[in-house]
Amino acid sequence: MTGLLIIALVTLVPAAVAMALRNVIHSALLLILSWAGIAAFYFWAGAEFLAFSQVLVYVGAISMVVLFAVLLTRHTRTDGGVAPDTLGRALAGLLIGGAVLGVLFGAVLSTPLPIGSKPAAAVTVHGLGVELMERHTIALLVVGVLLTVALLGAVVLAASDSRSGPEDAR
Amino acid sequence: MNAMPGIFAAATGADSLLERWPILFRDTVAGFFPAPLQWLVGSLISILAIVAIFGGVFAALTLLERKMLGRVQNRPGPNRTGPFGLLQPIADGIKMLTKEDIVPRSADHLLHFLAPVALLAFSILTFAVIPFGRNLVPLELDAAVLYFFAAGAATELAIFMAGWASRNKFSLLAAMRALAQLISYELPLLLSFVPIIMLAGTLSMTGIIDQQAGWNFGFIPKWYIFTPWGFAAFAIFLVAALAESNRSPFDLPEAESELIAGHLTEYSGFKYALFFMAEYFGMIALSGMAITLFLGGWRAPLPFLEFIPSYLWFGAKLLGLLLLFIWIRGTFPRLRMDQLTRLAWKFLVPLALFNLGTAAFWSLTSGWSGPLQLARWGVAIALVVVPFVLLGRGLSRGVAPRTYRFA
Amino acid sequence: MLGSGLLQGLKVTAKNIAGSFHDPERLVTVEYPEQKTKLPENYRNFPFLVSENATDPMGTLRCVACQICEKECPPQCIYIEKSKDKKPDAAGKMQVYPAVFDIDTSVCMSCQICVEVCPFEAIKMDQVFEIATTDRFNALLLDRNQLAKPNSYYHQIHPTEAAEVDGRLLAERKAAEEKAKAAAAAAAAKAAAAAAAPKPVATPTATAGAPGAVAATVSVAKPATPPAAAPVSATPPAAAPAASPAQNAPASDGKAAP
Amino acid sequence: MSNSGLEFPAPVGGSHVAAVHDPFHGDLLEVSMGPHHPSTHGVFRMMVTLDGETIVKLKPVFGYLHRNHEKLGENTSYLASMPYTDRLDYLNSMTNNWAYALAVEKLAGQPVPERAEYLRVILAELTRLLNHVCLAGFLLQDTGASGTPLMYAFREREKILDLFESLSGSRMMCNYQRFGGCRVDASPEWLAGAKHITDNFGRFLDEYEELITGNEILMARTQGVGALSPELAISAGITGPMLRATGVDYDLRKVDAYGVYSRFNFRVPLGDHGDTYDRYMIRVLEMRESITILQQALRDLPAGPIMDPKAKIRGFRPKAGEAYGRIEGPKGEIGFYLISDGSPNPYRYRVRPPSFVNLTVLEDMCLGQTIADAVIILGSVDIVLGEVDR
Amino acid sequence: METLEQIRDRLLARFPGAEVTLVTNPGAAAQHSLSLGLAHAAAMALFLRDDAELKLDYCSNVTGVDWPEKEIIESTKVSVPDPAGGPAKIVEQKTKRIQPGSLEVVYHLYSMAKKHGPVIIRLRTANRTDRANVPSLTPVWRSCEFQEREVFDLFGVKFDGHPDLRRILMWDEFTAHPMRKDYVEPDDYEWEPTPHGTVLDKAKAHYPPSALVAAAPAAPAHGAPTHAAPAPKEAPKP
Amino acid sequence: MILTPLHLCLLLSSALFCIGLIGALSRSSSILVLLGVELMLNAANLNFIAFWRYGPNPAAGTGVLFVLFSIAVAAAEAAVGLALVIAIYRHQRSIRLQDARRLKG
Repeated sequence: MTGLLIIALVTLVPAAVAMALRNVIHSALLLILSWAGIAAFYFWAGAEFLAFSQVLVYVGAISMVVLFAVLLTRHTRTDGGVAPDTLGRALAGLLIGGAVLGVLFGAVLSTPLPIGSKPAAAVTVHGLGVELMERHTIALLVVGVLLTVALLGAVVLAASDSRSGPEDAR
Repeated sequence: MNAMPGIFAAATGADSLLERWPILFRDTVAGFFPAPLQWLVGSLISILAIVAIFGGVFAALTLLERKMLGRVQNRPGPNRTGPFGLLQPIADGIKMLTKEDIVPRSADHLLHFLAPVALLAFSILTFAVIPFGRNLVPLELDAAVLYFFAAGAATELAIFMAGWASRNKFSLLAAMRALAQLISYELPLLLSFVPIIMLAGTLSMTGIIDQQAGWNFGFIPKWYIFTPWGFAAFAIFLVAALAESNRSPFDLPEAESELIAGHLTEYSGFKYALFFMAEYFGMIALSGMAITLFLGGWRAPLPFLEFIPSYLWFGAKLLGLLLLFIWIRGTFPRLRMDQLTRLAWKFLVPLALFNLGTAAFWSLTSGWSGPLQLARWGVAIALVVVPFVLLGRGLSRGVAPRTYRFA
Repeated sequence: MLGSGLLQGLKVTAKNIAGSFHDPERLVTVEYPEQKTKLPENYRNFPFLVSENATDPMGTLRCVACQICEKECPPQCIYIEKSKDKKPDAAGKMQVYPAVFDIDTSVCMSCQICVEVCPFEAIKMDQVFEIATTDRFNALLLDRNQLAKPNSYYHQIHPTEAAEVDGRLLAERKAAEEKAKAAAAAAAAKAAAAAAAPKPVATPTATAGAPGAVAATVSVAKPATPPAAAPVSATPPAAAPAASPAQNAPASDGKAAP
Repeated sequence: MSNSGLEFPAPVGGSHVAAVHDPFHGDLLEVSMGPHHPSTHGVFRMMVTLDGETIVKLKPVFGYLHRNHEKLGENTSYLASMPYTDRLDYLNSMTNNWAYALAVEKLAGQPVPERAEYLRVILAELTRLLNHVCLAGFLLQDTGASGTPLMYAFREREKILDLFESLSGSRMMCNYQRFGGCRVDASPEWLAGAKHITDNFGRFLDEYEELITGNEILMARTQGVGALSPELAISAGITGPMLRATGVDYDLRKVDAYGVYSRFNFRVPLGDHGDTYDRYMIRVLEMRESITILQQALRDLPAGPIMDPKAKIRGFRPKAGEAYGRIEGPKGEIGFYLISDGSPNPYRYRVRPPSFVNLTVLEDMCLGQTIADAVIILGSVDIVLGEVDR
Repeated sequence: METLEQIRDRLLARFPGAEVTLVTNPGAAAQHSLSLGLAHAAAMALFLRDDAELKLDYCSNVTGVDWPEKEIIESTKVSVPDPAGGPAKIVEQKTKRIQPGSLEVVYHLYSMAKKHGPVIIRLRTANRTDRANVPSLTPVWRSCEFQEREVFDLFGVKFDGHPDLRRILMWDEFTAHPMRKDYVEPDDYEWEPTPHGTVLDKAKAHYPPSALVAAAPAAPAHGAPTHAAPAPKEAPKP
Repeated sequence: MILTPLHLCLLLSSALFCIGLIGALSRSSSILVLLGVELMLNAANLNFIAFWRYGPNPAAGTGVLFVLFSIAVAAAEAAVGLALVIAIYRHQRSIRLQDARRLKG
C-alpha cells in the first residue's frame, strides 16, 4: 500500500508540474520521471517485463525523440512571451480536466469492484512469449506492421525536402 | 508486494571453497543479524562489494588506459607517482576532489548538478544483473537482459542533461550528438543479441550462460562467439557498445578537437570525475554484457582450466575486452556525425537483421551432422560474409585509396 | 574490403605496443630529471661573459664595453655602462671595462647575434636551461657577476669552438706584439734620441679576419679613450671603427677598417 | 561578405558570395571557435554560423599574436631581423631564414658559396620533412586519433630537431642562414647523422602510411571534404601543397630553381580533387620526394667555404633599391620584400606569409561542410599563427 | 616573358589615356616595376591577368609602402657671370622642395600558367590623409583580399571596391595605422624592472604614480638605471 | 466502503489521465500536447495492469500483453507525432498550435 502511494506520488507530481512548466526541456525531463514511476508501478504489480519495456521505450526512446524534437525546434516564438489566449485556454483546460477528474473519481469510488481471490501470478518472460506467439500472433503481426509503417512515415515526414540526411531519419 | 528476488542464489556444495567464499562470507556476516534484516544486510554487502571492486577496477583502468595509450604511442605512460605510477589514480582523485567546482552563472543549476549523479547512478544500476561468477549474480531477474538495456538507456539522457544544462553552445551541440547517437545505436545494439535470445530461449543472464556450457570436440567451448552468426553479432555488439559508451572512435559528444570537451566543457572537479567514472562503469558493464552474451560468461575456455575460480575468468575476459577497447582508441580517428548515423542505419542495422536470419538458419539446421555439418557452417559463413561485403561496399562508396600523378 | 585498413592500423599499433618494451628506437623519451640527453656542443642558451681567469672572473673580463652587442641585440636585452677608469686586460693593456653589464634573460631569445658581432670574443653562448625561478623580475635579470664565467668553463661546454677561439686570440696577440715590437724597433731606430722604451700605450687589439672566421670580418680598433660623443643609436656599428683610428695613440698601426 | 553591403564581384571560381543567406535566422547557431579552442593551431578564431552542424558562414578572425613583425624589421638592422624570422613560422625556421637571406642577397647582389647552397637545400628539405610530418600528425589529431599518429610524427620530428640543434645550437629557433652563406659548417659526423635519418625516414613513412593512409575512417573523413577548385586556388594565391593538391603544377623549386635545386632530380606530386585527403597525401608524397633530394644533396655536397669572404656581418648596408625574394617553403611560397634606402635598417620589410594567404579560401572550403570538417579543413591548410599574425 | 617596356607600351596602346610609368630599381635585384594610374588600374590589372601573352594569374604579394612627406634639398649648379667681368662662376644653388607624401601599394604578379614573373605594379595614393584611396584589385585576384585588408589596417590605404574592408590584424577599435613611418607607439608599457631606462620612463610617464606603486612587486636589481631617457614623444594619434 | 488496492490504482490512473488531459487542452506547444496525450495513454495502460492483477479472472498475461501492444502503438504515435511537429516547424517556424492554421505547406 505504501509502495503504491509512493509510486503515485512519483508519477503524479512530476506529471502535474511538467504540464505547468514553461520550459519544455524541464517538462520532458519531469515526464521521464513520471514514466519511470509508471514503470515502477508495473514492477510493483508484478509485470517485470512490462516495467523494463516501459523504461526502454519511454525513457530510452520516446523521451529522446521528444528532447530531439525540442532541440530541433529550439527557436520558436513561444519563447517570446505569453500568448494572449493562454490564460483562457488554461482555465478551460483546468475546468474540463477537473470535471472529468470528478466524474472519474466519483465513478471509481462509487463502484464496488469485484476483486479476485488472489492477485495474479507474475508472468514469466517465457510465458509471455508463448502467449504472444500462440494466442496473439495476429496482434503481434499487426503491431509489427504498424511500427514499420510508423518508422517509415516518421522518416518521410521528418526528412526535409533538400537535405534529407540520415541524421534526420529517426 | 512480492519480495525482491534473492540477491545471490545459494552456493552449491559441489564448488570449491575458493569458488564459494564470496557467498559464504556474505551469508556469515548476514547471519549475525536478526532474520528479517538478513536480506537487507546481504544486499548491502553485495552492493558495497560491487561498488568497491568496480571502483577499484575503474581506478586501475584509468591507469591502465594511460599506460597502454602511452605504449601505443611509444611513451612509458604515467610513472611518477609511486612505483610504475601505481598511485597515479589516487593522485588524480585527490586532484579532482580539491579542484574548484565551477558552474556557469547562466547554467541550469539543478540539472547541471543532477546530470553526473544520474549518469553514475544508472551506470551502477546496470551492474545489478551481470553474473560475475558462478552464482555471483547480484539480482537474478527473469528479464535481466531487458533490465540491463533499460538501465543503460538512461545514461545518454544524463549526457543530454549535462550538455543542455551547461548553457554552452559546444555542450548543446554535444547534447544533440549524444541524442542522435543514442537513437542510432540503440537499435543495432538490441538487434545484435536478439539471435542469442532466440537461440538461448531466455532473457535471463544465467540462462544464457548455461546455454553456453560444454565443449565441442572436447576443447572448443560452446560459446556463441564461436559460431558464424555469433561472431557477427559480437562484432556488431562491439561496435554498437563502443558507440553507446562514447568511446573512440565514436566519442563524438565529447570530441575534443571539435567541441572542446562537448558536454563536459563546463564541468570541473568532482563532477567531472563522476562523469569519468560513469563512463568507465558503462564501458565495464557493456563488456560484462558482451562476456555474458558471447564469451560464455564466467566459464573457463578449456576444460582443464575449470579449477580456477569463475570470477577470475570473468575478470580475465573483462580485462581482455577493456584492453581491446583501449587498443581501438589508440588507433582510430573519429567518425563524423553523419557517418556515424549512416554506419548505424545503413550498415549495422541491416547486418543485424541478416544475422537474425543466419541465426534462424543455424537453429533450424541444428540437427545436421557429418558432411551436412560442414555445409551448415559454409552456408552460415556465407550468410555472414556476403552481406558484410555487399553492405560494406555500399557504405564505403566514393571512398577509396587514390593514386597520384607527378608533374 | 571494408575494415581491412582498420585492421592494418591495429596491426601497426600492436607492433608498437610490443616494440615499445624492447626497441629503444621506438621508445625515445628519457626520464628527465634523472636522465638527461647529452647536449650537442653547438647548443646555445643565453649568453655569458668570458673571463680569462677563473679565480678573478670580474677582474679579467674580456669585455671592453664597446656596446656593439647592445646595439645589435634584436630584443634589446643587453644593457651596458662603461667604466670611468681602466683596468689592464689579459694582455696587460689598459682597457675600459663594463661597470654595468646586464642581460635580461626574460627577454633574451638566445639568438647568438651578440656573440657574432663581438669583436673581442668576450661574450659567448651558455648552455644553461634549468633556469626556472619564482622571481619573475630580479632573478631573470642577470648582472655582470652572474654573467661572468671563466674561459675554462667555455672550454668545457664548447671545446672545439673554444680551442679555435683561443688559438685565434693567441695568434692575434702574437701578431700584435710582433708588430708592436717592430713598430717600436722602427720607432727606436728612427728616433734614436728616445732612449726610453715606449711607454705602455694601449695597443689596439685587432681581430684579424682569419679565413673561415665567422665573426671577424671587420677589424675594430679599440680606442684608448672612449669617443667623446659615443654614437648612441643612429650610428651603425661599422662607424665606430672607422672613426676610431683617428683618436688612437700615434704608435697605433692597427689595420684600417676595410 | 555581407558586412560591407557591397556585392562581391565574383572572381574566377569564387563561390564566396554563395554564403548561404538563410531567411530563418532564428535557427542558426553562431559559435565562436577559438581563440581558445583545442584545434585552431594557436590563437585563431573562426566565427562559425551553424545550421545544425552545417556551416553556413565562417569568418576567420586573427591578429591575437600580432606583434608587428614588419615594423620590428624596419627598426632593426638587416642581421637582427634574422632571428625574428625564426619566429614567423616557428616550425620551419630554416626555410624562413633562407627566404630572408635570399631576399637580402638579391637586394645586395651577394653571392653564396656552393657548399652553403647545398647545406641550405639539405636543411630546407629536412624542414619540409619536419613540417609535413607534423602536419600529418596534427591533421590526424584533429580527426580525433587520440594522439597516436601525432606521437609517431613527433618522434621523427624530434630526430630532425636534434639534427638542427647539433648544427645550429637551437632546435626550433635556428637563426642559421646568413647573407652570403651559413653560420656554422656541418661536420662529417653531422652529415652522417643526417644521412642516417634520411635513410630511415622512408621506413617510418611506410609504417605511418600503413597505420593511417588506408584507414577507412580517415578516408571517409577527408575524401571530398573541403574541396578546392584549381581556378579558385590560383586566383586566391594559394601556394604549396595545398595548391598542388588541386592539380596545379607550380613548385618554386622547379619554377624559380633558386639555389641549386636545378641540380636535383625530383618529382612534384599533384592531386586531382583538391580535397583534404589530397592535401594530406600530397604532403606524404612530397616527403618521399624530399628524401630523394636529401640523398642526392648529401651525396653531392661539395667542400669549400660556407660563407662568401666578402660578406659582411657587421655594418651591412645594401645599396638603395628593392627586392622580392621567395622560396618554396613547406607551407607554400614564403617571400620577403625589402626596400633599402642605403641605411643599416631596411626602409620597408615585408613578409609574404603562405599561411596567411592560404587562409583566404577557408570560408569557401568550409561552407556546406560540418563543424567537424571545419576542424580538419583548417588542419589541412596548415597554418602557423606566428606567421599569419606576424 | 615580355620586358616591362613592352608591357607598358601594350598597356598604353590598349588603354589610351592611362598613366603607366616605368619605375626602375637601382638595386642589385633590378626588379623594375610599373606604376599604374589609378583611373585605369583595375582594368589594366584585369588585362594583365587575362592577356594571353602574360597570363599573370597569380598575385603573390601585396604590400604597402609609406612615403612620408619629406624635404628635399636640391642643389643645382648655376653659372653666375661674374659682374666683375671675369669667368663665370659656378655657384651651387640650394632649393628646398617639399615632396608630398603618399602611400604606395605594390603588387607582385606571377603567372602560374606560363611560370614567369614577377611583374611588379605599384599604385600610388594622392596623399596620405584624405585621399589615400586606390582601387581594390581583389575582384581581379582573390589573393588580394586579406593582403589588401592588411595594407588597409597597417597603412590606412582605402581600397575602393574591396568586398570586406575591415581591420584584420589590429582590433576593430584601433584607430591608428602602425606601419606608417610617423606612427608613434603607445607608451603604456607593462611596468616591470628592465635595464632599459627609456621604457621604464615612458611607462612611468604614462601611468599615474599610484598605479605604479600598486603594480610594482619588487624594485629593480640595481636601482634606477641611469640611461638618459629621450625627450618624451607626443601621445599617439587618436 | 473500503479502498481496495484496485480502487487506488484506478484513482491513480484517473488522476494521471486528467493531468494529461489538462495538459493537452491547455498547452499551446504541440510537443507538450503530444506529451499530454502520451500521459493519457499511460493512464489507460495502468488500468489494464490493475485489472489484470486484481480482477476476478486473471487470464495469464492478457493485461500485460495488452499493455505491451499499447506501448508499441504509443512508440509509433510518438515517432509520427514528433515527426509531424518537426514537419510543421519546418513550414511555420513555430510549434505553437495556434500558428499551424494552414495544413498546406
